[in-house]
Order: sequence, then C-alpha cells, then structure tokens
Amino acid sequence: MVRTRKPALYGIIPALLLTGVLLAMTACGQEPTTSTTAAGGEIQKGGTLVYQIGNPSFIEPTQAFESEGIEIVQAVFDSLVQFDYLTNELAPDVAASWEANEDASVWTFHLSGESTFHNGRKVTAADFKYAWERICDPVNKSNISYHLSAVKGFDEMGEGAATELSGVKAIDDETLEVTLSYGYGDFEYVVGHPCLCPIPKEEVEKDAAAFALKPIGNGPFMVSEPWAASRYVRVVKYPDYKGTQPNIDGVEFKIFEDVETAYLGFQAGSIDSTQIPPGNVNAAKTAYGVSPDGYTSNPGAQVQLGPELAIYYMLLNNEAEPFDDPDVRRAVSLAINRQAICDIVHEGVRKPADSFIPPGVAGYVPEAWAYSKYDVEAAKEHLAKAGYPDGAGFPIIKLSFNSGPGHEDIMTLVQADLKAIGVTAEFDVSDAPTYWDKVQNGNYQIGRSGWGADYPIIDSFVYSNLASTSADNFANYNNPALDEVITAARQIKATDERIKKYEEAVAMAGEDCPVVPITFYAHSRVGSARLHDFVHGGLGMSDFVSCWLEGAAAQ
Amino acid sequence: MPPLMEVDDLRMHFFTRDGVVKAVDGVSFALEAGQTLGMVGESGSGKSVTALSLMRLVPEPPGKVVSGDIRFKGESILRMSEKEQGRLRGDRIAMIFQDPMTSLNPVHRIGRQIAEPLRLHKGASKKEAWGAAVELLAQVGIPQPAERAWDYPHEFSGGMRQRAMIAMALACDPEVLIADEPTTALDVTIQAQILELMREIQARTGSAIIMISHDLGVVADIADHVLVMYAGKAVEFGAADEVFCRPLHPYTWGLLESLPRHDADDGGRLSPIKGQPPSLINLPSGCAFSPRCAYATERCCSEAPHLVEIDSGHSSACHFSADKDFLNRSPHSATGKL
Amino acid sequence: MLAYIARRVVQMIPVFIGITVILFLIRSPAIVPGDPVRMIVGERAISQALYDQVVKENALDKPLYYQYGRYLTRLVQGDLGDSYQLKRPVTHILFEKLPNTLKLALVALLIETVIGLAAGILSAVKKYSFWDMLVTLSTAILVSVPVFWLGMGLQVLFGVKFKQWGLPYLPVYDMTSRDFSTVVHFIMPGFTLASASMAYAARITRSQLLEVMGQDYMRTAAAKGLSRRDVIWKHGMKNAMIPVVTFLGMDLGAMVGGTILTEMVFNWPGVGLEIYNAIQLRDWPIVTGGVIVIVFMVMIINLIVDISYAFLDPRIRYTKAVK
Amino acid sequence: MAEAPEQIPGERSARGAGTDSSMGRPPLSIAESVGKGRTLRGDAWRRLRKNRLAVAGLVWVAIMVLLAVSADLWVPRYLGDPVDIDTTQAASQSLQPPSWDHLLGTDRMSRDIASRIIYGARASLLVGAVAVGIMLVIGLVMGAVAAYYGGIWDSIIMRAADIFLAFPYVLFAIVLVGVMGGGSPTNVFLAIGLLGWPGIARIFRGSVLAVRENEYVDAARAMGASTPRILFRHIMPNAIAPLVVYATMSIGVAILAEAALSFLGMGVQPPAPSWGGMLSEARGYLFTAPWLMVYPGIGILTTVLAFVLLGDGLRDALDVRKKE
Repeated sequence: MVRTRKPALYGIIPALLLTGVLLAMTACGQEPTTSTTAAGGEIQKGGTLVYQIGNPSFIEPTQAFESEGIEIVQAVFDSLVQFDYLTNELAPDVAASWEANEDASVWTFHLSGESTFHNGRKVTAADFKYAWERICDPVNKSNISYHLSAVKGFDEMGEGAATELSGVKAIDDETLEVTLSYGYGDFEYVVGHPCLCPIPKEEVEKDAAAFALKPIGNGPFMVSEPWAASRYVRVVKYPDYKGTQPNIDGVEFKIFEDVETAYLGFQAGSIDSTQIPPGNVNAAKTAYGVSPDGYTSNPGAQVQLGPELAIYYMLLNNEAEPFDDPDVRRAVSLAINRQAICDIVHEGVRKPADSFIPPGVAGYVPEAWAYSKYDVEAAKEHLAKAGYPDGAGFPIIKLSFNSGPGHEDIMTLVQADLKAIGVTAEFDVSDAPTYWDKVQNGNYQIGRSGWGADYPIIDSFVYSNLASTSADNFANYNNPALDEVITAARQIKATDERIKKYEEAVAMAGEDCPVVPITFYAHSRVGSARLHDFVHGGLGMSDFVSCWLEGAAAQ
Repeated sequence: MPPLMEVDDLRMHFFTRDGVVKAVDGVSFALEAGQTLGMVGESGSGKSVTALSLMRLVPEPPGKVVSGDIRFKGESILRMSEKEQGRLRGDRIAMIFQDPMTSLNPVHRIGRQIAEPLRLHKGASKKEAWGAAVELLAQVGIPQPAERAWDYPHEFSGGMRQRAMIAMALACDPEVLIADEPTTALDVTIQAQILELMREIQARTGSAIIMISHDLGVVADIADHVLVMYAGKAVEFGAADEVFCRPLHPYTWGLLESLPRHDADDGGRLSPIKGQPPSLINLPSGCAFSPRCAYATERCCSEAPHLVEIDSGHSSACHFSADKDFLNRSPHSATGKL
Repeated sequence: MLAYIARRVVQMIPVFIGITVILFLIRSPAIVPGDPVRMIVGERAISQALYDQVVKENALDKPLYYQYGRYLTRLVQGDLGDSYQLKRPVTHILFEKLPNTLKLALVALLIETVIGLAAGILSAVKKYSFWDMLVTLSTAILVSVPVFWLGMGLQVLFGVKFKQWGLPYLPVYDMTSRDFSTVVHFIMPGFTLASASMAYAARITRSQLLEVMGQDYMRTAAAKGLSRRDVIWKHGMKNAMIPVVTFLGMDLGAMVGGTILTEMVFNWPGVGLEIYNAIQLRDWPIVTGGVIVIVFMVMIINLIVDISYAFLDPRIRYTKAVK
Repeated sequence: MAEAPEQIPGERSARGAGTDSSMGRPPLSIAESVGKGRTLRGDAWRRLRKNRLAVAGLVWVAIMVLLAVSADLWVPRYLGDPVDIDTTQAASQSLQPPSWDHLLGTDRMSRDIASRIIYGARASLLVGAVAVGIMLVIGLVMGAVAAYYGGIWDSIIMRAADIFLAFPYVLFAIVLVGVMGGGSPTNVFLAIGLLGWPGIARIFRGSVLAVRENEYVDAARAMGASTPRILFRHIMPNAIAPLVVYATMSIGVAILAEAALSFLGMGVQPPAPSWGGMLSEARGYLFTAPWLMVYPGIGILTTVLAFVLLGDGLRDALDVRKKE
C-alpha cells in the first residue's frame, strides 16, 4: 500500500530511495540472449506510449523531488549535460563543452545555443541562473536545493540573507560560470541532474500555477495538456527540438497509486511499461521473456531486471549503546542472511550487498566491506567479544522502520536472523514522516534506509552517508580520519585519482561497519509486446527518444 | 332465479407450520337482493374469514378453499379467473373494513381513494371520478366534501374515515355490501351514526348487506337473517327475530346473555361465556362448543352435531335443539326478552 | 415548510462546529506528534528567521482557541489552508478530486437502486420462494464481504481472466483509457462501492414491502378490485418506498464518505484516495480539509433527503408543520 | 449503514400485528396464538434454534472462538509458527501451494497460512470483542445519562452522537487511526469503539425513556432504589434485546473495519498475522499464488457473515423492531 506513493521521504531529501518506488528488484541481467530483438528491425514512427508512474507531488523541475516527477522532468527538460541511459557516461547536452579551474571550484559551461524552450525562445545561461535561484529561494521551500549546496552563496540564500546565488554568473547568453564554496571534482555530474535544467522566466512569472501543472521546457517532449491530478500527464514530441527527435508521438504518464493495479492494467493490455509488483517477477519472466541486458525491452525480451545505482541498508545508531561498539555492529552485519532476503523478498532480482557502493558506480570494489556477509558463527564471536556471549545481557532492541509491505518482509527476516544470534528485536513501525523524524533526531536503535544515486558518482554515497558533516548521516557515524579523506577526494580533479581516494575511504568505513548494507537495488519492469528498444537505465530514468512502437502508427 | 349470493358448504383452511387451521369449516347461507344478513360470533369464530372468502381476499397460500362453493347470481366466484373476480370486487360486491384508521392508504388523498373504483370499473375520467367522490362524501355526511376530498386520511377523524370507507364501498353501487365489524373501532355515539348511515343507504340503494359483528346488538338492529358462527362452523341460522327471540343453540344463548340488557333486574350485569374459543388446529372432538357448554352431555363430547332445520328457515347445530324441554332451560325461553 | 427547513439548517450548525473542533484538534500539535513548522517546510535546514516567519504566518505562537478561531474564520471563507506536501491550496486539490468521487458515488447509487430494489421487490413478492432465499443469503454475503477483496476479485475475473479467455472484459482501473469509453470504467468500481449498500437496500425494500403488504389498506385496495400487481404498485410502492428513498439518500452520503477503499483498489482519483495518501504523508491540511468537505457533503445530502422525505410523506408534512 | 430517520409517527412495527391481542385479529395470527406460555427467553431460544442460518452462524462463531482461544496449545506445533522464520530454509519453503504439509499453503516468508489464519482469527475476534466492549461502555453510559438526566445533558450527548454519526465510518476510522498512529492495537480498538457508541446510546436512551415513566419505576424509586439499581434492575432487561442484536452486528462491522485498516497497513502490524494484512500481502500474488488471497478473504467473509446471520436470527427471535 503505502509503498506506492512516493512517500517516503516527505521532505527528506536527497536521493533517499523512495520507498516503494524502489522496492524494485533486479535480476540478473546475466541470462544470455534468448531472442533476437526488434522483430523485423524496421523502426516505426508514431504512437503514444503509456507509461506507469506513481502519483507525483510535482512535475516542475524546481520542485520535483521524487522519481515519478523527475522522470517527467527528464522528458520535458534538458540540463547542461546528460548521462547515457545504458552506460551512465557523461555527455554534452545544452552545454556543448565545459571546464574547471585547478581545484575544481570554478566551472565554466559553454552552451551550444541550439536549445529552445517550447514557447520558441532560445535558452540562455540566465535561464539556468533563474532556475537554480528559484530552487534555492527559501520562499519556494524546494526539497531539491541540496543539489546546489556546493555553490557559493547557497547558504546565504537559504537563510534569506541573499536573493541570488552569488556563485552563479551568466557571463553572456551562452556562457555560465559557477563558483563553488569548495573544490568539487564531481560537479560536472551534478549539473546533469534533470531538475537542474533551465526554466523560462517569462512563463513562470506570467502564471506560476499554470506552469506547475503544464511546465514549459526545452526537452524532446512538451506537456500537451495540464496535469490531470491523480490521472495522467500527457506529453507530445516538440517539433522544433534540435536534438534527436523521438520516434513516438508522445507519452502518457499514467498515474497509479499502487503497482498492483498498474500491473493488472498491463496484463489487460492498456499499458506499455510498468513496474512489476513483488511476487510477479518469476511469472513475468516466463510470460514475457527477460531482457538480456536488464535495461532494454524488446518484444519477447520484455522484462527489465537491471541493477540500479542504489543500496538498501540498515541504519545503526552509532551514538548510542549498544551500537556504539563496532563489534556489536559487525555482529549484526554478519548475522544477516542477505541471500535469503534477495531470494524471498526480491525473487532473486536484487543481489546481496557486499559493499556500501553499488556495482555500476565507478569505484565499486567487490567485497569491499568484509563484514557484509552471512556468517552466524563469526557474528556470535563478535557479539561475545563485545561482552554479550550468545546475546546474554543484550538489551531488547527496537527495529524501527516506515510501514510498507516491502520493508516489513525484510525486517521480518532481519528479526529472525538477529534472534539466531541471541538478539531480540521488536518492531517499531510508523508512517514515513514520523519514521524519518525519529531517524533524523537519533531516536532509534536500528533503522532502515535506501540510497540511490542522483548522479552516477561515488561521492553521492560516501559523503552523504558517512561524513560526519553530512545532514544525511543518519547513523551518526563520526570518524574524523574518514572525513579528511573524503574532503581530500572531493578536491581531486582527475577522475581516476579521485575515485582511488574514495575507494580508500570506503575501505576505512567498512572496517567500522557504521551501517549494514543489505541489498543492491535492481528495477523490475516490463514493457509491452509492441514496444521496441525501450531503455530504463540504472539511474531509474527511461529513454523515450530511441524507443518505438510497433503497429501504433496504423491506429 | 338463483339467490343473489349463495355460499355452499364453504371450507377455508389455513395450512401453517403448526398445522391446519380450519378457519371456516362448512358454512352455507343464501342472500337475497335488498336483504341484510348478520354474522355473529366471537373473535376467531371464522366470520371475518368467511367475509374475506366471499371477496376472495384470503391470502392463498396459506389459505385454501378445500371444498364448497360461493356463487354470485348463480355463477361460481371460485371458478372465475383473477380478472373476472377483480371485475366483481369493488363493483358488484364491496367491502367495508373494521379499522378505518388503517384501512385507508395514508399517502393518497381521500378523494382519490374514493374515486379509484370508479376509474377502475366504470372507466370514469379523473375529473368525473373526483366529482363523484365529492358527491359520495356528501352522501355519507362529510361536511364541505369538496375541500375534504383533498385531505389525507390522517387529517380525518375515526368516524369520518369510516364514512369515507363507506363512500368508497358505495362508489359503484354494489349489489352486495360486506361490512366487517364496521363500528367496532369507533366510539359508541359514532357507532350509532354509522349504523344509521348504512340503513339509510340500504333504503336508498337496495343493496344487500352482510353485516359481521361480534356484537349481537349491532346485528339485531339491522339484520333480516342471522348466522351465528362458532369455531369455523355455522351453529345457528334463521330470521333475525327468530334467532333473537327463540335461540336454539346454547352458544347463541351465551352470546345473548353477554349482551348488556337494559331491562334486567340485576342492574345489567353481564354473564360472559366461560372459557376461551378453542384452538382451530385441535378442535375438541364432538361438538366444538361442548367444553364450554353448561349443558354438554357425553354425546356432545363424542358426536359432532350437524346444522339441522328445526323450524322452517331456522336451523341449529345442537343435538338437543329439537328437544322442547331442553329449550325451556334456555335463559331466553318463552318470553324472548329482547 | 420553510420553517422546518430553517430549523433543520440551524440544527446542523452545532454539529458542523463540533466536527470542525474535532478536526482542528486532531491536526493541532497538541494531539499530533511532531513540529508543525517542520511539517510545513519539510526537512530542509532553515534559518531561525524563516522558522519564525512560518510560526507567525500560521499563528503557531498563539493560544489554541485563537488558532481555532482563525481556522474557523478561514474555513467559512472557503479557505482550507495549503497542503504541506504539494504547497497548493487544499481546496484546489480537493475540488479536482471531488467530482470523481461524486460521480462514482452516483453511479453506485444507481446500481444500488436498480439491483437493490429489484431484488428486494422480487423477494418480497415471492416471499419464502427460492428467489427470496437467494436474495436473503446473497445480501447477507454482500454485507459481509470486504469491499477491497471483492474489488480485487472482480478485477482479476472480469479484467484479466475474461480477456485471457477471449470474452468481453472490463477495464480494471481509472476513469479513462484508450480502449474503453468512460462509462465502462464505472462498472466495476461502481458495483464494488455499491455492494454492501445494494444488499441493505434490498433488505429494506423487502421488509418495508412485506410490512406494507400486511397493512389493512392493501386489503382495501384489493377489495376495490385492483389486481395484485396494481395493489402492490399503486398502493404498496409509495408507502414502502418512503423509507427506502430515505435510506438511498442517506446512503449516497455514506458512499461519498466510504469510497476510500474502492478508490484505492481501482486507482480512482477521488477524495478518499487523496485523504488516504495525505495520511501517509501526514499532510494534515488535506486530511482534515478532505474530511470536512466530505462531511459537509454528507450533511447537505442528508438535509435534502430530510426535506424530500417531508414532501414524500404527507403525515410528516402535517405533523412537523404543526409543531 | 445509515441510521434510519426518526420513526414515522403512527408507523407500526413490521411484526407488531402478530402479537396483537385485540379482537378481530387478522386471520394469519390465529396460528401464532397456538403454543404460548413459555418464558420469553425460552421462546427466543426456541425460535433462534429453528432458524437454520442463525444456528450456522452461531456454530461458526463458536468454532472460530475455539480455534482462536486454543491456538497456542496446538497450532505452532502441528501447523507451524505464525511468525517465526528460519531464514536458511525460508527460500525453499516460500509460496508453497496447499499440501499435506501445509494445508492452506505457505506465504512468501515460508510461514504456514493455516496457522496465520487461525492467529488472524484471534486478532479479528479480539478487535471485534474489545471494540464492541468499548462501544457498549461508552454508549450505555452516554445513553443512560442522556435519558435519565434529560435536559441539557440529553441535548449535548445527542448532538455529540449526531456529530459522530455525521462522519463516514470507514473514512473516520482511517483518519483517527492515522492521527493516533497506526500499528497500535489499542488505537484500532479505540477508533472503532469511539465511532460505534452513538448507536448504542440511542438504543439505550430510547429504552430508558420508554421505561422511565412507568409506574413500577416510580414505585422502585419511591422505595428508595438508587439510580444505577433502577437502571440495571428495571431498565436493562427491557433494553437488552435490541442491544444484543446491535452488539452482535457491530462485532461483524468491527471485524470488517479492522480488516480494512490492516489492509491499508494501519491495523495489526506485521509480522503479527491479521486477515486484512494477509490480503494486503496477497495483492501481488493474485495470479501466481492465488491461495494467499482466497483464504484470508474467506475467513473475513465467513466470520462477518456468521455474526450477521446470528444478529439477524437474534433480531427475529427477540422480536426486535427492524431498525434499518
């Protein structure tokens, strides 16, 4: 139930993986090709793709904070740079080129000058400045301003002391200069986020309410009619788009409160792409065929089970007894049968987490976290070492989480695993806002969280969750040595070198086991039999430009 | 020429879960045009069921006519189709019910309810029927009938409602008017007015009346013939003055005894019949009245008497009705106090 | 009559105020845990100045009675506040959804009336027959079946299985789709929402009709020579229908408020679903605003029913007018 | 269930005619007068026993209660634990169709469905009983105070009842539990109980008003009987029949409400089994493991149906005027 609406985070920020939406799963993309894709191969034009999404809170870029809204923003707007759907590699978009200064604290983006808004006006550097300031203006209470927290002047603006981002300058129509408060070599990835796109000031100022329901962007699709609340958002292709023109005529983002209902609709034949609800993956594999790469849906190979750049993990409150003792944390981590969780809850789609960094993110090292494995005997040893042989004297622990069947199932298994090493855990279930409130205020012992990458960079995982200065370090882990390593890594401009440094940080943290990685996310989606070359990438975005619909034009 | 209405050995039984209730078990009588037949008996003696049977208004099931016949002008009502019966009801044979408070439809206007039979049987237009209804209301003595026709039943008093009921029954000038305890639910003063009204009507229209009452007094006032019923059977039948002056059946004696008498020396003390009417499922063997009869003999308890004509046109269902000595023991012997 | 309506309206006022008090209290920090400012601004770090501004804007520093007065004043002006989550006026959000809920409730009322009355009349007229037993048992089952279970079952059977079997099938969710006309979308959710109500309607119709059929005036009507059918239709129905119509009217109100589960199962974009989602997100302005709007609708519907009841039944018209 | 409007003045009860003892009773009542003379209670019991549907309901309720009460004695041993899991075995035991090992199959977490259904019955019946208990306590006190003290108390309490009745039941139960915090059984009891009291209060108030003016109550009062004594000795016996019927029906309603709350994730919290919660879990398996959806639904349906049939039977047997 609950799992459906984005909920989750109510305000919480970053890329916390939205509970339900992400409950998704992976399955191995390892099955060898069983069918040749694209029957006939001839690309057909036209048709409207019907795409299931959860109910978004916002579909305009300065406010959209959940994946359902961001997916629409992605189709309607173009940012400075973009990521390849399959490889996550960085590529130019509105910006044709860019460069940074020595310590990566000043970035200059050169716009191609080809991008136009759907009202016909050319996109300028000032439109980015306007959009970003709108995000950061406290009056707008946007939940996504954290993306720009590195930009100089961010804090002043957030406190209401300044009315503009001093670090963002439109040098001329085609040059945007961004000054950061500190060196941040990954900033070029940050600006690839769909929501950091330009917005047309004149449209927003004309009627902000209308803009919120029918945003005017600069992407391949334009919103064709105002968002029908709880029902759909319809977009059609923007004829004057200078990039690659989509094959399809448009997309109907059909809003579903829960995936089960959407899947019934898919089976009844009225949806082209949907998530698969838990419990249906195996049947779907048989019925629709598995996509060989896990990302691309083609007739006969329709089930997409590719890994996502996201991790599900347990939070341990490092500040309070008994989890202030690393040995207790290690014991918990070793006690959990991750494979069972993957098999039972995720039908084998997701994989057990062996590190805090998911595969696919540059810097992932297999088995980087030694305690992230299932070893009951070792767990008992560590527990004994911490002074609780066989759990004797160990207090009864509260296992806090936000309600939702996915979490409940996982926590039920975790509870059983903890019992096996003599630790008794009781459930403490609340709705998402209440839960996150508890977690943020440190009123918990064991909790849960999910983290997905906004941009395909290791920093997104390491800094946010493990640095003592991060607001999202809910485990309250404080390791000054680690903080130093992270700070150093952020300022390295050379990508490979930077990643090496982060790997070092990850290894350091792994020894302390501040959180307990459980699974690496994977999505579980399915496309219809008429849908060709449809990619849903590891960042959770779908590519509506290269796909095409068979026989749709005839309709 | 056959009599206007003829009932021949009618048996109406109810088949219930608890057993067969012989509500009417062998009743016969004939009614001539312009005459009045009184039917008397305690509650549950079968007189109301008899009346409803004549109208074919007994719900079937559980009711069922197991034998006998009812003829209207020689034609068997029982063998008529529903439709034919419907044509008879309300047109040729009409009925007035006991409780005017509940017998009128609360959600329809009085005028409309009175007009309904005219619309149904005479094919009158709405307007004609309404006009006739107002006239009928006037006839039954409702003041300002044109206005009152627009009223709903709850706006009428009890007496007025019974007048309205009578107006409704009279609408089509029926040949037979069945009045089932028409005065029971009314105040004594109103009772007299209603009876007076019925007499007037009969004088005017010449219709035959079947007057049903548990009150011999009411019947005495109006009836030409009287049928006394007990436990579903006719126990005495005869001309009204015969039955009142020379009652043959001990049950009739009892009924007369229980009347308040105006000339009695003992200050009008009533002597009700002792005991309760029997269950109609398990009738006593022999004469059904025997358990309550002060004169019952062994024969009464074993052998059921039949209705036998004693004097011309006066019959009784008692083994001893022909016995002069027995009759002399009657509290009504000789003089006929009424 | 006008006096009667006026009195009924006046009677509604304390009830309405009582409801607003309850709803005000359940959204106030005195009852609901958590910092209201946090709920409004989300979890971003904010400056003290902004924090104070939010407190002031929302009168959170004032005593509870003052806040209630402010709340009620705005409510009367049609202002239910802004959603914490969506940052738009609650009235806008709700009025986008309300028509969908009303439409669904009306369709359900139609289904309820047709099926419920037909079943009730059938079982009353054919009392103790096979049909009567069937109606009696199926109404008992319908009031006992969880609506969400029924809805799920219908979806699977008529939406998916029928399609697999090559039979004509129904859309499983939402109000529109490319394969079906809008009307067809109402069938399954309408039936689901109406399920328990139609059972009650059938039972009430049956018992009322049976009661009426035992009334003396029905015999009177038969004695006039009306056929059995005419007796029932011309004399029985109106009497029997007065309570039934009252029930149906009240039930429309109940259904407007009871759509939440149906809306959820069928992904129906109505007020109930919006309220449910808002509860999950602790978006109190939507929750309390939604409940107020629904309760208000229910009260208005009940008032209309009350008034029309007086028109239907001459006895009420009379007695109430006299009072 | 919408409350009926005030009784129509002069309206007669549906079955009043049958016991009418006045003269000239309608023909059908002749048979009904046969076989009187037993006590009212004995009579009711006799009538109830004759109603086959009601007896079936009673038997089913008894079976459910028995299963729920005795569960701890045998269910974990013979059917399997409703909550505990061995994670090393779980994957292979997950989603087994019904078999001799697991009569109703297993759920995704490898737990035995039969075991969970029986423990779910315990949760449902407990909620039904406790919520109706709360509703009775509040309703009786409110109804008694309103009727006995009258005046301003009556107005306030009956207005309050109107307020509660103006709320759509399911919606308000969900909102109330949402506010109080889902997942706590106490909150579920309270929410359902709080919403049900006006019905009880109205019935009890009506009974009190009907009896209060009776002479024997005056007599009792003159003899110095205390108010509670009068209430319970003289008034309660008259009110008991409609209350029993209403409470029986309310248990069914409460079980449905609890199922709905659990279905929405706001009732009994997993891993503790509840029928609504099991249905919620089953949503994803409509095709692949339909037994997950079938049995808890049947559990709710049959149990609520049992209470409905029993309530119907009691109403007929106790001759309570129809209140729909």
